[in-house]
Amino acid sequence: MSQAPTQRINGLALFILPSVLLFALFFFLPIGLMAVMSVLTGNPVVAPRVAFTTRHYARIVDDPYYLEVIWTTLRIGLLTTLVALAIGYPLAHWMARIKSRTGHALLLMAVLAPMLTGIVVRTFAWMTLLSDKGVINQTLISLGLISQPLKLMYSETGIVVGLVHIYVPFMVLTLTGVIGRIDERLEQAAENLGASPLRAFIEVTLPLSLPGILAGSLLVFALAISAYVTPILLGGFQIMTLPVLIYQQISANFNVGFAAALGIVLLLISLVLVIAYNRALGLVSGQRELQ
Amino acid sequence: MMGTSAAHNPSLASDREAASRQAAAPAHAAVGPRHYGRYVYLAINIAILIFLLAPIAVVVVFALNPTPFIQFPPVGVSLRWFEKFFASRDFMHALGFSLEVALFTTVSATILGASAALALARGNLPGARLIVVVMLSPLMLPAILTGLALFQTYVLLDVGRPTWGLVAGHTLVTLPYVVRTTLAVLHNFDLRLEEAARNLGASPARTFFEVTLPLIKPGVLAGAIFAFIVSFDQFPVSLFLVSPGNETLPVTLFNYLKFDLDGTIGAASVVSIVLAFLVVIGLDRTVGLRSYVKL
Amino acid sequence: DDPVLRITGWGGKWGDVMKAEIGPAFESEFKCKLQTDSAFPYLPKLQASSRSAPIYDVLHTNSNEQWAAAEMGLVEPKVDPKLVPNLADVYPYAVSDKIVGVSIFTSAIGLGMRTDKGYGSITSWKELWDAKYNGVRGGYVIPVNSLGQAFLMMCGTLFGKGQTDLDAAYTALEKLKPIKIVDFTGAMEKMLLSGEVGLCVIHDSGIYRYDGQNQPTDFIAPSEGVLSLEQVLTITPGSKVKELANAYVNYMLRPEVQKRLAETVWYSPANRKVKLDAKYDAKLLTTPEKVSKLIQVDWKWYNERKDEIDQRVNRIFRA
Amino acid sequence: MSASIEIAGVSKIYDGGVRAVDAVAMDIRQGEFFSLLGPSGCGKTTTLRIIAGFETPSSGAIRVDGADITHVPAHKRDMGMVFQNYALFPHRTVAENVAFGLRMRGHDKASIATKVKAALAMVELSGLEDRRPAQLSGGQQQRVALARAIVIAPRVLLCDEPLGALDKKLRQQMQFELKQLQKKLGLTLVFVTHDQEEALAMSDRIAVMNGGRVEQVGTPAEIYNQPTTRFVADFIGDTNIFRGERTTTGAGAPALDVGKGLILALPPSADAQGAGALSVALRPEKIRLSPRGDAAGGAAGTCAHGVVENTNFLGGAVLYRITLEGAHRILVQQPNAGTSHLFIPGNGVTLDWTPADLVVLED
Amino acid sequence: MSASIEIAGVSKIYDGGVRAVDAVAMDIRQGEFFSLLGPSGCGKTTTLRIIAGFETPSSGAIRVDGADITHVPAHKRDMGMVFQNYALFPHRTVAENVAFGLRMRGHDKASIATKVKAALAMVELSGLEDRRPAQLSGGQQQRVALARAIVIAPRVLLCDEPLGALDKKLRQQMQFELKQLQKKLGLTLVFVTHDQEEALAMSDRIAVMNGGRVEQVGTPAEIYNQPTTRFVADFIGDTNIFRGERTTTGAGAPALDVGKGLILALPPSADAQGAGALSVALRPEKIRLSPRGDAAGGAAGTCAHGVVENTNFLGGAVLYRITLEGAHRILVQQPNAGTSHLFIPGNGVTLDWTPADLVVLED
Ligand SMILES: Nc1ncnc2c1ncn2[C@@H]1O[C@H](COP(=O)(O)OP(=O)(O)OP(=O)(O)O)[C@@H](O)[C@H]1O
Ligand SMILES: Nc1ncnc2c1ncn2[C@@H]1O[C@H](COP(=O)(O)OP(=O)(O)OP(=O)(O)O)[C@@H](O)[C@H]1O
Ligand SMILES: [Mg+2]
Ligand SMILES: [Mg+2]
Repeated sequence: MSQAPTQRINGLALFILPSVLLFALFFFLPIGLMAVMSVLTGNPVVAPRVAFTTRHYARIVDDPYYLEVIWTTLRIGLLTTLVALAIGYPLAHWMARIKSRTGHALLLMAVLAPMLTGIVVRTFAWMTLLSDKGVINQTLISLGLISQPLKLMYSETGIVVGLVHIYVPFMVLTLTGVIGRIDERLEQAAENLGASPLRAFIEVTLPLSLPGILAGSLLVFALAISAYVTPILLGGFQIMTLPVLIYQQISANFNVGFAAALGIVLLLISLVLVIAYNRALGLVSGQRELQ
Repeated sequence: MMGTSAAHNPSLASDREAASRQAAAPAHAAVGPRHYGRYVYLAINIAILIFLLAPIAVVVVFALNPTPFIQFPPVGVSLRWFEKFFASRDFMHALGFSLEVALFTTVSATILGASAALALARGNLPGARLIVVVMLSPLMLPAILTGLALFQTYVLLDVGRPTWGLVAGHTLVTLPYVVRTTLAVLHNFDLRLEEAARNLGASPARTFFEVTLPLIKPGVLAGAIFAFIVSFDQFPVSLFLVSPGNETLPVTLFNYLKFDLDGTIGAASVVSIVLAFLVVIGLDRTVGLRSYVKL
Repeated sequence: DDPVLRITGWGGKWGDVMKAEIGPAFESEFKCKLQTDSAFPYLPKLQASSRSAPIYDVLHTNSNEQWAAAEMGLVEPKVDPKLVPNLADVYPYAVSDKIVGVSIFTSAIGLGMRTDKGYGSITSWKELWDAKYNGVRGGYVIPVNSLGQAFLMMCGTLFGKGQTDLDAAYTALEKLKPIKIVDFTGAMEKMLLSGEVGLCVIHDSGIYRYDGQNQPTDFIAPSEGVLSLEQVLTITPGSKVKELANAYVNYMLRPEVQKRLAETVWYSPANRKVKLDAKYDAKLLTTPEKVSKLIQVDWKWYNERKDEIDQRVNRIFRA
Repeated sequence: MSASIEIAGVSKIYDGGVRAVDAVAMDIRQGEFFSLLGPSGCGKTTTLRIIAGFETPSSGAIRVDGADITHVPAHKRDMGMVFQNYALFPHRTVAENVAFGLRMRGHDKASIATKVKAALAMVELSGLEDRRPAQLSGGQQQRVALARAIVIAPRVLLCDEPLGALDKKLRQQMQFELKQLQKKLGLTLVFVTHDQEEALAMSDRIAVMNGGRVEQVGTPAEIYNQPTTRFVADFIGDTNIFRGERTTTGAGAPALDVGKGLILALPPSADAQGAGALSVALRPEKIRLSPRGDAAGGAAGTCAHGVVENTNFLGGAVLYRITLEGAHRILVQQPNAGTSHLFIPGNGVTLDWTPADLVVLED
Repeated sequence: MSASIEIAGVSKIYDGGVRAVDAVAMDIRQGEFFSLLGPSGCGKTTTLRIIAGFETPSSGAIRVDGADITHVPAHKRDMGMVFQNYALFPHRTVAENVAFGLRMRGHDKASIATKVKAALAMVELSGLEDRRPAQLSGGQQQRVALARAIVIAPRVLLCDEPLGALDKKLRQQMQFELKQLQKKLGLTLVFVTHDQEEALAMSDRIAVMNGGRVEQVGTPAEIYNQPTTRFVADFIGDTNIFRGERTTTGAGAPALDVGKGLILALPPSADAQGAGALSVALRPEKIRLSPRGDAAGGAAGTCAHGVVENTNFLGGAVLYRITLEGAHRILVQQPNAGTSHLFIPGNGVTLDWTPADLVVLED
């Protein structure tokens, strides 16, 4: 275990500078620009006559529709994260503990394959599987298990399935590294003290892999709430999320100010959530130093 | 003969060890002590693998199926979409360009991200936890907005749409992966190993490369793999930042698919997968992906 | 150095032909370089760039976006016939008051159907509301797709007092559920081909391009008329190569260019003088009579209400 | 309550082909304090891990009270274990670590608290309940590991060098507590140690291992006084081992000619018959040392003269390395009976011993 | 080559407020074998880590050859260290672990290979070069850690219980090698051990620590024979400590009345003056034991009678717990001079000792 380091800033802190520079130039500056545009009537870069306005934010706050959309977005994000964690963990565990090197490489490929298919193509593949005439429904119908196709697509379920599929590799790979480094003797000690393998897992492996869970779920959550291709294709615009709205605003309504306002709201809410999650996990696990 | 209290004969010990090393291949008992749980465990994992791979199978079928749309059951096998993909100069150019961008992105994101993680985990920076969260922001903002914002900035700075601008944009959206995955393995790192290295005369830099890096490699590597794939697959940011004639593969594919939704994009996916598999195998042979060492 | 003309353009077959033949021919004739941005969406990028130094000289998009662009002063509302002589040969709709710039091609938005499901003969848009298509009905996303927006206006005509009768349109849309909604224009033809939908809103090009492949699909031009989906060119006011830009617009209206592209992607040419091969001529809108069935949407009116409409339909189609 | 353990021809070959345990067969009786003793790397930990169920033997079986448990999962064996590297849960406090096994057994909170408190008091760690393992010294960690294993009062307790990181005082105290506990609960205790004194002092029986094999199993006195193999004699305590040809003393008694002029009278127990080479062991403390020229002298084959070469102060005793006249080197241990009785290097000395203290070894 | 180390009033308070090292001041001389001895948790490891530069002292300074190095980074101190938990690099083979320090010093490949080979041979690990630490037994790991530290021939070698996981035989051999190496290179060696015998046998000087403080610094003989405090007397080896009031024997010699009828003649060195309470120590092996009724008897204050209560077989010696007639309990150690000379519980015995062997303690 790492010991609590002495509390002075040390030279290593300097290593953050390149990233800070990158963020300053390529994130804070651009997003700052967007934030400015979200409180202006037009684009100050191209149109000189713009005025301050709060109408974009007012629009979000005044119309419950947008709050509903925000909630849908977060709900999909949370659900995706939970499911990705639930199915990513066993796989990550297997990968971390598999003995054979070839087996490990094969698993790695299997996990990487979905990431490499390309987001659009992958989603189309899901459409093929989930649609009414898709593989799953047709198989079930031909087996006589159902008579009407299940509504797998154009629903939150469909979106979550699609998102989980895309993002579960992030969960798996993040977790694998962490689980792989947990001393197996700790699990053995737990079993020796009478914990079933499952219990030993819950009592020892799980808490010790919290940093991985944290990292993985934050990645997946962040990705899921900002995804728009999958919700568009699998939700068929029947499920509206903030990114989809933003996409609409940018590409079809050309209302950058409003898109920016939506983006900033999404960002702020997510930041708050993430910080809260961090805290909660830290508290639950008693590992305050968790990052 | 005589002998006083020597320790046990060393040559004897090593002979025995040598002999045992040559001993027959380990006759492994197939069944571990926990077989029931084992089956459940395997079953769950295999189900998950099926979930992960089913859509890939569809894509492969799509790529091999001669009809220009996804059809089940497939009507035949043809390589026409592959031919089309490889024959297209646009696709080939885009593929090359994407690889190039992804490569640069991976390198920059990995270096920047891993050092940032190190600084955050070890630098005793005030507010490190907040910084860590903020560094996740580029992922939480819909990338289309990030892309537009970057585009707007480049216009403002009058730099046009240079390749480095694209790489910078990609680095921005891939950096969080590297930071997170690296942080995750830096947690629980046994600092005494670094102390041992320092004690043996390794400078802090040397210690980092000789001990810290190899041990956090799984995290950094996972981050690098993410960076590469995310950059290679990056679409919304690229959309705004690619310049005419220098389009990345996803942009080209997307534009293609808006008009011709045929097996070519399936073929492109299959090619990407195979390509990445080669990279994975290569990495496994050289760096060894299974690098987390039992402590 | 040769001057550079920065345009936007589609991908797919269109892009192939542009890149392989039509573009290079233009470049050599006018001693310039064509720089085609094919990374959609174009308008936000144009919007972000300065008016005096726009990133495009010629903007090619669908009509509704051109209206938005013109509203924002990003493009010139009209093309000067003096600088574009071929304008004299286009059908009136291509330069009508419903059009900004000039439409160089049009496809007809009507209904697409599976011919193997025994749906019988369909003649009216209203057929789409028949309950027997529940589960196999297809339409476009209204907020982001021109076809969807045009269809919404059609609903007003079909069930209300006219295009602008939004309330009637909303009611009609409400009754259209369940419906499968797609985003890309090209996605619907795949849904139809794979049988995922049986009857859907679609443009003729999306059906005709499978001509000769024995697909069980057909395009229906409903009796109430077809909606027009225009490919519009405009010139940006800040362009530094206006002359070349006009020359390009003029070039795209040339009969031989029109014929080549029309036969590639099954778009109806805007130039009256184009003579297509028989198989294309038979299906595309190549005569004044056929053209007269085209219904043009008042995009200016629509765009003014776009936010309101979007909110409404987003709610209607929420699952 | 406790159980007997039968290790039936168990071998373990690790992945790399290392044969860590080689056809080990031994019976550990119910309620017995059984020690595994042997040099580093001889397979003690591996044997213990096989008993605990963390390694599957490559061949052979483990039986507890006659029932084959070779494939019974670890958590169903009810065997406590103190790991050589402690394996403390880093994310839990000292108290939580100790409470773990009780929680797994579903004890109620109050009884857990009481037992944890008692166990920590026993290992002298009261007051450190809320520390994390990383905040403890090495010896403190080891005691937490010990407390964690004993608090559950398992029917079998496996200890892998459980006291190795403790100072002598504390170790003696823990030995005492462990022994008390074992008696009280009738525990079967399998104890791995590298400390021969500890094994000798505490065990009912000891198995001496070497290179994965068991060399000898016996009571401490048997192991110490009647080692059967050269390895055991050499390994347990300091010893002088001589190898030579059978002969007879001037008096006609059987003796061993170990060369360089040294003849050793064989013990009466030794097989008088038989010829050829033989090894014998003589413990350093069984030899008496007196200043050269002092009385003694002794019978042929029971004494020798030499010069002190080296003195090693061991606290309670002094170990002398003596070169005999014939150039044999021999260890002699004498109690530290005060500075006045010390020999220093260079002193001439006379050694004498009783033939009965010579032990004949199998080779 | 080697260096002297001055530890000047060093304290270390850990984050939780634990005062692990408390105003420790001592000078370690150049080329000296210096041991830190003390109970578990007394601050030995912390002291070593401060010397090595892994902990910044909360106060005080460390000087090497007179130069203040308190804030010199660890890698510039040229001090080898054997960590208590080994801290082997898990991702490197045994050979690579050992080669590490040499590589850092820019040695060429051939010389690294030679040195690594020699170091591994010294710790008896030849043949295991290509294993990973996880594939080694505990003792093997410890030896790799030792080899890794000594192969670089640092000017100062810090060893934190470097032989704790080794069996006695191997430990003695390693002790010998270490001592040889230290002499050859003139190393300054700071050695943490919990094994008093080891400290006594190997050290030039020993510092006995307790609760973060240094109790006594001295040569092994001083520490053993003239402990200055009760803690040291009690901690080093077994001992009998008596506390009583000054008095005189019948013969008029100064003596101590420890109650229950037992009077101890004080050693001539003891301050005859002064009254009041006093503590004295008497080592078990300084007491002679004879069957009750045998000759002896001895002068007043130098003998007592009792009954054997408990016998502890230690291999080379036997430890008796004896209850004196006055109900004092006392430890006596006798050499294991063969079964015939053993006393068993219940035997009546007579004890006698020399007053000079009594040590007067500071409290
Ligand atoms: N990181 C820490 N935080 C708080 N207390 C600590 C920490 N590390 C050690 N301690 C405490 O400091 C004291 C001294 O510890 P140290 O490791 O120096 O002991 P030691 O003499 O080496 O003991 P041992 O022989 O058991 O290894 C102990 O009481 C220990 O509990
Ligand atoms: N995972 C492993 N892979 C290969 N060899 C191993 C492994 N673990 C242990 N060994 C080898 O098996 C042999 C027995 O190891 P074991 O740990 O049982 O020894 P031990 O008797 O406990 O030694 P020590 O007293 O040093 O702890 C050793 O030679 C060791 O190197
Ligand atoms: Mg071991
Ligand atoms: Mg310590």
